[in-house]
Amino acid sequence: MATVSQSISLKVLFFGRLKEIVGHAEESLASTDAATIEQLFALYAARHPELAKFRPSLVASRNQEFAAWDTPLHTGDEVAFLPPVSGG
Amino acid sequence: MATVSQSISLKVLFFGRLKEIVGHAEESLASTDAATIEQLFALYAARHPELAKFRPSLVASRNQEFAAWDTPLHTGDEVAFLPPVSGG
Amino acid sequence: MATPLHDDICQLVRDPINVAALVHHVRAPEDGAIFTFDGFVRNQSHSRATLYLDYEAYETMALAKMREIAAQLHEKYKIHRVAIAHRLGRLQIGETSVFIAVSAPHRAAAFDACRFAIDTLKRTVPIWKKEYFEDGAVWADGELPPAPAATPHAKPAS
Amino acid sequence: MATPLHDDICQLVRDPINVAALVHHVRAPEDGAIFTFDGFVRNQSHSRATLYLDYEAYETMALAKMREIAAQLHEKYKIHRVAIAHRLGRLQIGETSVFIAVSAPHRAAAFDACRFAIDTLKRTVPIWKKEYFEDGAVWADGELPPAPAATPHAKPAS
Repeated sequence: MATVSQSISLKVLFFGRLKEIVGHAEESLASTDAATIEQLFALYAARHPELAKFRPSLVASRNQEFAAWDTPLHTGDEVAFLPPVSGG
Repeated sequence: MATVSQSISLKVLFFGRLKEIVGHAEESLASTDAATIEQLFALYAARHPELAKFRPSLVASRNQEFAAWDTPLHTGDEVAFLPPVSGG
Repeated sequence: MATPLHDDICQLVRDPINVAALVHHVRAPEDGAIFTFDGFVRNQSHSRATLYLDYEAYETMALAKMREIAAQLHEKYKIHRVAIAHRLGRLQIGETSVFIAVSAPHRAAAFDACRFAIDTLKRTVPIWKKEYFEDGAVWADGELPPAPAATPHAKPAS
Repeated sequence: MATPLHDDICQLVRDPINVAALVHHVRAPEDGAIFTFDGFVRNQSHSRATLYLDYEAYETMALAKMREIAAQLHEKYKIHRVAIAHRLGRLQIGETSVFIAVSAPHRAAAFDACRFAIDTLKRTVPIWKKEYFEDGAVWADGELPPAPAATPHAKPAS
């Protein structure tokens, strides 16, 4: 069953070493190619190839809750890519 | 084998409810009938019958170390009878 | 996000953590026990002399996760109040980065809750530490928070 | 009695315990973690409203036992410093009766040591608490310290 791709607006956040690779902490994105968190990450990994190697050691969040990589995205969502946490 | 009983001088301490029964915290005692801590306690239980019922819920110390009831006593020893502790 | 049903404190701060105020907050006449955890900057890491640390957080999510921890403590343990504070920005050797205080009528609950709080914070709260040494800086090794493996009812991606 | 090999504090005091000074004492740049336990007077006991408490101790032995606990902590756990203080005399609701602080490079050791210290203190240190209520006073239920059952080489009593 074919899905009509619609452009969705997202807020995307990067922390720790990911922020250093991407060059900034936060951006707004409108895309037709980010139906899931995994697809969104792939967009950034295409732009910043160094990101790809961190994929196994990241978790993602959607609207400030940890989220599976196959989580569908909707316009207005806030998505973050989170390296291993080291607070405390 | 008969032992010649010698008088020994002891310092004897009472704490908590024992102090209230005996009427004071500390006394010096010279006795020929206190070869062990158990015997020393028996002397006080004879004087203060109410003490006897606390015997199962006491521990004793000799020179500030917990000691078995059959511990032999020597002149100069400091013996204390200790109710269940409730510090903290 | 957990609703604050209890009179707890969860905070991210950029100035020194006011440890005395946090203990004072959790301390009440119906309690008898408080455990606290004070995590502060060590002068070395893996045998390299530390100069200072920078902490950053995903602030809104970090606060939400700290409040979730406080709520979990009340569900799991018979405690009275919780205070959790984490500092962000640059910290010098000896400065407190995280402080947790838990009060309870009896010590066992306060003790278990305090440990659960710091262990869970270190595993799940999105905060990151960069360690600065004479010869460079590194992001500290951390723990990967547990995240759902797959969305329960995810539609297959087209 | 344990010799104080380490820079620990063990004290019995009649004035309010100086909690800040004890924490300051154990806190050093090579550490990263401090757990503290603050035990204070609850406003009730077994649902009776408490007025105040009196603590008494076999002082010389209590101090020796507190120093033994500190020495044991160093044997059992990778900790840095220990401070243990117990107050004696009359204490009002909310006043600290016992305070323990343990520092360590890593939190697990400090945590286990702090718990061992308070659990062992409550079981083995000769201190007694009398609780005063509107309608009377009672010696608190306590724990019987473990004592040797028999002297290893005791001569039979004559």
